[in-house]
Amino acid sequence: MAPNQPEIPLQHLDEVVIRFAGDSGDGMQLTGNQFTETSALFGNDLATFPDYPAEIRAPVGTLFGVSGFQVRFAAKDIHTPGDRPDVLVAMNPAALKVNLGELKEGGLLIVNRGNFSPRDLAKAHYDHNPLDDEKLAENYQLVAIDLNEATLKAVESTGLSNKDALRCKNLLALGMLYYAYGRPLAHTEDWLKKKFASKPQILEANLLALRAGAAIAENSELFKVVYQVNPAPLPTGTYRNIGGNQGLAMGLVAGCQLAKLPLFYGSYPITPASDVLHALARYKNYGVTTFQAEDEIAAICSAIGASYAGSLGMTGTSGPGLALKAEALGLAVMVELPLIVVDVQRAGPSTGMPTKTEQADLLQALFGRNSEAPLPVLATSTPADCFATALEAVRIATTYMTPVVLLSDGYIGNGSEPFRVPAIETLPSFPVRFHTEREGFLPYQRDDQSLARPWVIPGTPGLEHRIGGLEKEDGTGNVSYDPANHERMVMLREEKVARIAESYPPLEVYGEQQGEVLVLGWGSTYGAIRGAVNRCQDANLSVGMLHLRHIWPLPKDLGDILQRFKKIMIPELNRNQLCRLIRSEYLVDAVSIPLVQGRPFTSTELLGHIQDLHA
Amino acid sequence: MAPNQPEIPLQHLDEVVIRFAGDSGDGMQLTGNQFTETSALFGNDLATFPDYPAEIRAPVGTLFGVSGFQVRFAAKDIHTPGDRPDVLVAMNPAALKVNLGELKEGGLLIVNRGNFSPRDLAKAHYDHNPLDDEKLAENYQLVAIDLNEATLKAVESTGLSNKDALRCKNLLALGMLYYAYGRPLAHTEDWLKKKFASKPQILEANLLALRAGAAIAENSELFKVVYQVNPAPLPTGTYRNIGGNQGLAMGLVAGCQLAKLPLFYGSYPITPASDVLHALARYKNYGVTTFQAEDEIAAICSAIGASYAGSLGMTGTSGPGLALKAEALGLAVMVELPLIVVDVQRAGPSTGMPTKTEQADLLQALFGRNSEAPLPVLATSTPADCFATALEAVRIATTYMTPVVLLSDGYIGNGSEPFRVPAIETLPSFPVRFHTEREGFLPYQRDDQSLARPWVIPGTPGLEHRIGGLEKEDGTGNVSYDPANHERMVMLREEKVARIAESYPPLEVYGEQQGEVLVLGWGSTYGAIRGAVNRCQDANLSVGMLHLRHIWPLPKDLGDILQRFKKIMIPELNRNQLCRLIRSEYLVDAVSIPLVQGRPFTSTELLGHIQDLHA
Amino acid sequence: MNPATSYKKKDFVSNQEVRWCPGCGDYAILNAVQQCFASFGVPKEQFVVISGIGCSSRFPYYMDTYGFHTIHGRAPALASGVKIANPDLHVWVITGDGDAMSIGGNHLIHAMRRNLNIKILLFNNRIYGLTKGQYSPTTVPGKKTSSSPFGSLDAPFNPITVALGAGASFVARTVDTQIKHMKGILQAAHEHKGFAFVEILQNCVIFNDGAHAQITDKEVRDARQVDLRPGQPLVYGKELEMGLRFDGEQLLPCKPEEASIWQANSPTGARAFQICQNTEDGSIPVPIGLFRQVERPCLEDAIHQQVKEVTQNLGQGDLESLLRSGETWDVS
Amino acid sequence: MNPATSYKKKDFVSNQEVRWCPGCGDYAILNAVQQCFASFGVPKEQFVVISGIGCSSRFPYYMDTYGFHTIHGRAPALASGVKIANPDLHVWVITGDGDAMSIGGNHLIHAMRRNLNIKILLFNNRIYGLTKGQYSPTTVPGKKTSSSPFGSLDAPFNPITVALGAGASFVARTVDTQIKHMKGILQAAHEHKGFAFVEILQNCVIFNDGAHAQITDKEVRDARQVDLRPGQPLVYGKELEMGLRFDGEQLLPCKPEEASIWQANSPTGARAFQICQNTEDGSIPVPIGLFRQVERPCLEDAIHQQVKEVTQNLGQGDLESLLRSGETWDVS
Ligand SMILES: Cc1ncc(C[n+]2csc(CCOP(=O)(O)OP(=O)(O)O)c2C)c(N)n1
Ligand SMILES: Cc1ncc(C[n+]2csc(CCOP(=O)(O)OP(=O)(O)O)c2C)c(N)n1
Ligand code: SF4
Ligand code: SF4
Ligand SMILES: [Mg+2]
Ligand SMILES: [Mg+2]
Repeated sequence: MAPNQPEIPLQHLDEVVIRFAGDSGDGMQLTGNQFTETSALFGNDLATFPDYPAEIRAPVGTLFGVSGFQVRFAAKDIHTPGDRPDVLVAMNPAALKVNLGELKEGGLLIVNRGNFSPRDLAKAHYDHNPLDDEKLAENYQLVAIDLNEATLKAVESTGLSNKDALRCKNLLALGMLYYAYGRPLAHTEDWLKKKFASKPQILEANLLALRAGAAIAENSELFKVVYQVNPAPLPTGTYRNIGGNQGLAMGLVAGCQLAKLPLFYGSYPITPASDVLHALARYKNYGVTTFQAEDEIAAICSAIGASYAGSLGMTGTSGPGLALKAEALGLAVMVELPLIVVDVQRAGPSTGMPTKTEQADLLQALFGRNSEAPLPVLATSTPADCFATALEAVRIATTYMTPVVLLSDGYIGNGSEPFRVPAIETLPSFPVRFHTEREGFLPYQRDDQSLARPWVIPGTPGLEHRIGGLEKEDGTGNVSYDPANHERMVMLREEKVARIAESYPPLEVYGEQQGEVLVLGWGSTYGAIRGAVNRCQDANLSVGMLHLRHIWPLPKDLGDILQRFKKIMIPELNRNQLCRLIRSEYLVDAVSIPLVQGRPFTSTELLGHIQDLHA
Repeated sequence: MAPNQPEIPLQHLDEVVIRFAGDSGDGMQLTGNQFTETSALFGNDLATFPDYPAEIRAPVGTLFGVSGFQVRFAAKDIHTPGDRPDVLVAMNPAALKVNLGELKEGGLLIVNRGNFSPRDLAKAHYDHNPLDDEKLAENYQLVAIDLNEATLKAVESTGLSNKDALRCKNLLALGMLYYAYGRPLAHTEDWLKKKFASKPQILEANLLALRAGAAIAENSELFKVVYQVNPAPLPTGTYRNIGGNQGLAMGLVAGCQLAKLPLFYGSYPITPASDVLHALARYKNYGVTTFQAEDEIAAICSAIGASYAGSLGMTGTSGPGLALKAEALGLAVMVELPLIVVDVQRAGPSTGMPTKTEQADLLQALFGRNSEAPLPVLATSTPADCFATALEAVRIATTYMTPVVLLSDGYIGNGSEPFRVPAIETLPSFPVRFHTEREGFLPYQRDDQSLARPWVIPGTPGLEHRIGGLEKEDGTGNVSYDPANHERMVMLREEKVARIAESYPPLEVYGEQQGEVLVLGWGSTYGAIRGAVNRCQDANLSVGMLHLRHIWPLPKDLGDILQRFKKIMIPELNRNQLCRLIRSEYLVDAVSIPLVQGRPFTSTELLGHIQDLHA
Repeated sequence: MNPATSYKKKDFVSNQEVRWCPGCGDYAILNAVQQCFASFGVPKEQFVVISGIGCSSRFPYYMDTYGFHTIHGRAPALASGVKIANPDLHVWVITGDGDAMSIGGNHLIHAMRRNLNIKILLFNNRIYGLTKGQYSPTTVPGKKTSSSPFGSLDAPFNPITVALGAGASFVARTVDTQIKHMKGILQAAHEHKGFAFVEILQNCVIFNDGAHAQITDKEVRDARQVDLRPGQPLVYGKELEMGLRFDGEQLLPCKPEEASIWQANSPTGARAFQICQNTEDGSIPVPIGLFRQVERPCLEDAIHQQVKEVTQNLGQGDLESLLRSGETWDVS
Repeated sequence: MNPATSYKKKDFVSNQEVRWCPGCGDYAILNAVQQCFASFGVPKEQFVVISGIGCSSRFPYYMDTYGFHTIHGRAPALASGVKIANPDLHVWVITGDGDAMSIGGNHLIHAMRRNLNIKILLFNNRIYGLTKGQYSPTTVPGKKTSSSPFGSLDAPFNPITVALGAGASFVARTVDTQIKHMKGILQAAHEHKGFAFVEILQNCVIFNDGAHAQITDKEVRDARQVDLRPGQPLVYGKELEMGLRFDGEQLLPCKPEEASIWQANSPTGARAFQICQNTEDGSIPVPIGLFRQVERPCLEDAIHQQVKEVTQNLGQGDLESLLRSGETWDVS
């Protein structure tokens, strides 16, 4: 950028993984997001993974107070935020200690030397200063500078207090990285201007720090090389960066627009699902009503009530909340009203590790209700996929008059990636028509095709009728204890759900279409599996990949595909839940690859498992 | 009994099934119970099945107000209350209409002609008097008498009002049946004397009616034959008749006596589980505390609290209530405290048919919690088996420091059969010792064998510590978000539950030990399967029967046994729940025989299915 | 709203056989509600009757309106969703002392504080009827029931103080057998704009017969009940020959002409809180009637108002604007 | 009970690092509770601290006593089981406004009516702290939070009226920064035989900073708070130069010598109900201190008494008598 940088060599890279790590007060999420957005505008493919501490704001400098944000940006199509980072930015000793182990050998290590006082070191339980350790500079490209001092100097002119001035140090670090990767400052400058429009002094300081970072990096030749990661050859179209929970909210809103229904979201906050509520609460001008209920039970009940009254009722939660909704979900099955229940899964059991990810609510979603209460279960697999999966949930709920469980997880919900904004014409259309015809009306008369019952909303003259959780007589919906009727109704409810599979598009296997190993996945393992399978292809291993959006009912063509491979491998962030289902449905000896560490698989791990299966 | 009955022939029978049916105010449950007890004292083997209406007391004479009680008594070992009755006592037109279809051809039909006025007929939706239909007397041994008139006459001397006098008509009917089956009146007379000790007039009337029934039957030669059903060759011992819910309560109390622990039962009433609460509430002098909580969640939480404080905490419910307990059950898994959760299942989904039976909560019990929260699941199979299964639940909960789900159902809970009272010496012993040793104490240090953690109760000096639902560090139990620790803990919890299987006695296959068909069952299908298998043996069909008490973890010898048979058949009162588990665990092509009609299988139905599999 | 037809009671009678025990107090309440609904001048398709589980909760089946028999304790939560989604509907919740005050207590108090325009009729028979007679949170201590064979030990709730404590804007009590009084209260509840809580003393002939007899029996009724009528003096007795007056924290018998004038809309409702507890020893009659009625904003109105304002400020959203929102870039 | 050792505060400090945000009001409460526990003269192994989920609910980890961090909203239910199973234990429940008044509202009010001898400290920061700042059932209307970006619309609960309505036998309020006052209230709660409900106004520096500042800030505190002390006049101000007196349903400013004498044990608690609502417009100070304290039987005592009586009447049961119960017959 600056003219006088002849001697710094420029290296082209395919992709880079940067992890920003610091105290939760250090603004690492913000820094990471800015880097992500700038790279997105630049045209890279991207994936991010924020890693918050469990505490809101832990005491400064402690190990449990470390907040991280990983971004992977690439000149190619990528699917995960990367396994181990190429670059680590560590704002204090605690951040260094927690993250150093994962930095690639020889990776770039930027450390804020200004925060390595004995007190800081003690808080991170270091008994010596790791920066004094020679091995650090041997093993990594160490850039240890005093960001505090640099920041104070840079913003001196604003007259801010030291405390406020130091708040800008993350922008200084960001500026350095922008320089290193040849990125313009403009996007972040614009963003700062908007954010601090009413606080000119703070704005000025932040701008100064950002620019100073770039300048320092350039002038002091901090980096031995600078890098270039070209734009990725993404399919043409308009893109935006999207977070999983945000994408889900947008998809739900879009779905209701397509169904021509008002959206009612009744929810009770819970990590990591709360952001769906927060996002929807901002969509009030899209016919969205949000209701923060007193608990999860009230949340789902209010949503059922809203669907009964003619909105599309939805509720969102995480695993413990889904458990609480079980009884009411059974009611929704019985009264056959549309309803969407979002579960952004987290690590359990019980309260578990709320800020960590897991995929272990699958069997709960399928079977966690009294008696036979079948319902469709969908799973989204990436932040960008949330939009389409949400649309599909709305389509199924309204077409089949059924509650739907939509599984996401913390990794998807908090992660982000570029999302190709669909053209409106390409979206499916499924407008809802309420039933108003008196002639021959029966509350439980079914559509021949879908077996859905009519959706009649209170206020419709002449169609007054009663529904409820007691077993109902086929057709009339009156209470019935007749044994044969009960069996008929149980089977009708089951059959209705089974028929949903008739509306799926054919499954698409990625990679080999038959052969040695099929990696069968669902949910957030998508990126890691895709990465591993790509690497297999490079290594000429025969591997196919199939990723399920529809977990229940299972796609009709799944059985055939399973037959085409010698071995089926199912990696899941649980102990074997999809695997259990597949084994019982198809009697294939699928191999479970479980991981329950509150973190996603790495592609490398999966590659190893695939190689083992080939051995 | 009376001397002058020479011309009535006496017929010996192996077994008889009688169904008493009348209005819910007609005292059919009482009549059935008295017949049962008298037969028990006589030495028959027995099984009963009461069938209440859903309403507390429906308007007199309506179809939905019919209350039934079926008793089967036999000179041989029996296991179900019988498929279709040999004898039907119908106290009014509604009772006739609801039950006639099931009476065996040529069966004895006793009808209270006195209740067949046009109004009575209309309430039962009869447009004619069925007693006028000649086919009735052709197809059945019809005994149609006016019990009302007979009763009024019999008790005239007591001066009771007509209304009160008519209340005795069930005893008159009972007296008739006692005569027909050569049973003494003494037991019922004694029982009446106790019950109406403070109401001499009512007592007198009841006694008169009872005796009049026997006398009328004898003198008017109502029956063309009288029958004798000899005592059954039961194993020697002391017996009592026991209802399932009562037996469960007794077993839980006995279990706590053996564990030397106070029993705390926190529960919220729900059909058909409430009787367990009622029974335990009477055991206050056995160290039993009952707590009627505000809901199911509070019930289980109070029980967890009680276990924490050193009682054995228990809670009982039915399916919808189990759904509500899911979240707290996960907490119990995490804090590894003993706890027993009884689920007396009923027909669902949702509110379903609360008074009807079903076995469809199996997968809910196994998987109805967020994340990986494994726990042992037991199932009781008959009223008498409840006692032993309850003991086993106490043993497992206290030995392994784990919540246990114990599945029963409405059919078992409300049914009754003779129970051989065990000798105290034959009962297992598993006294609990709380941990009090300070030296090296760690809250999550595990027993080498069972992997149980120590049970330390508050109040123990020097062992103060904290537990909770967040993931805990191995050993210390401190909160931990460490990935590797999480995985270790998930697997330790899983392994601890898996090890319970090492403490099971070997499985016993009934009938063929290998060959064509194995009927694999659990829970209340026991009697029907056993009956069907017995009939197969008579028919020389190769069939083995295996009935599981331990559903999770599955017994270690189960896999081998499954291999010994060509076909595995799994009859369940659900759509395929155990079958799903067996298929996924053992990859055997087990055939599901589902029934969801809110009623148990008949042996005849199962016989048909077994024959089909042989075909 | 359609021009309201003129209805008869029978227009609100459904075709389902009523299945309560003969003699149950629920019959009289059903009758009164059907009569009142016919008289409100509301098109019948606008009524939604929502219940939980219990004998009382079977109510919707017998009403020829829209009806929803939900799950135990959750009717107020479900009704909240209905009312928010469609504020035009007339939403009535039917519940029992177990359904509303035991398992459903939390939803009840939250609905009260939010002040949705919903009417709740709590049939208080002081027992669990449907599950065959266990004690409830309103059962008198000492009562022997199936779950308390040696006598119940729990202190009961006073449903009126609970409602007042939760901030209900309309709190009333009536009696199953006093149909005229009941209809007056139902009418007032209907007219109230906001959450209306009505406790109905109801007799369960099977499991708790006579639970309210000491105040509702014809013979004692006049002496043992005082009807709270806003703006009227606190007088009672066959000839209204007795009065009550507040004296600080005491409530004292007095001549009718000295009786305090009842106000249901004071700033704090402290006297309502007081009078419904002043009756324990039997010297003072038990209040029925209107404890409290104040106006405050209804949540569903505020919600829809906010939606309107936001829409005005930000413009009506559609698919186009949704998809174009946020920072985008093009790849070509 | 062992002879109580003499404890220091540090005896109640656990070895776990405290993980609240710097500046959080919870620190001061932790400090006060540790000091008080040390002073009660109760052997430390007899304390059980039970919480739900929330920032506040992390409390037990920091106390070197027996502790149980349960699930969201259920602490009172779990604590009830603990107390019934072992009445000797000193059971303290720590909860937040979300934990106690939102998801846990029902368990809270049932515990209050049952009057178990349990102490509940509700940290009211009028926000959901742990889940990052959504409005709670005590949030003031209009507040913009993550879940109410255009302003919250819900009417809040008044925790004091809820407690009074549910029949709590001890109801008090104190402030995180007023440690002396807090310790006095904690001491009174400890001494109370029965359920003690203590609302602690607590500041969440991150999501609702200054939520209570208009009454708790040093500068306004004297003028904006009145401390309810049983048997003492309702006076306030730096020099206690102002008073309050009840006049029917009104609460009026007056000279200190005319101030009403505060009673916390009146038959109905109507004045407590009144005074905690009389403050909306700011003309009257906000009450802290002891709203209510009355004696009534504790459920756990009644339960154990009944067990004793039944055992006396029926004899101590054992395996033998259990197995021999009912009508039996022999087959030989
Ligand atoms: C989740 C759940 N728990 C328990 C029950 C059982 N149950 C049904 S109604 C009821 C109580 C009924 O009492 P109340 O509300 O007073 O109604 P009433 O029958 O007296 O009119 C109970 C405990 C249930 N249906 N669902
Ligand atoms: C069943 C369940 N639902 C939701 C949550 C998420 N959650 C945890 S704490 C909390 C609210 C905390 O607010 P409060 O009780 O006021 O405590 P504070 O953090 O303010 O101290 C919520 C909604 C949860 N842990 N469990
Ligand atoms: S049990 Fe009681 S409340 Fe229920 S219908 Fe019968 S009389 Fe009415
Ligand atoms: S978020 Fe608020 S309540 Fe929670 S620890 Fe931080 S300051 Fe305290
Ligand atoms: Mg009731
Ligand atoms: Mg809070």
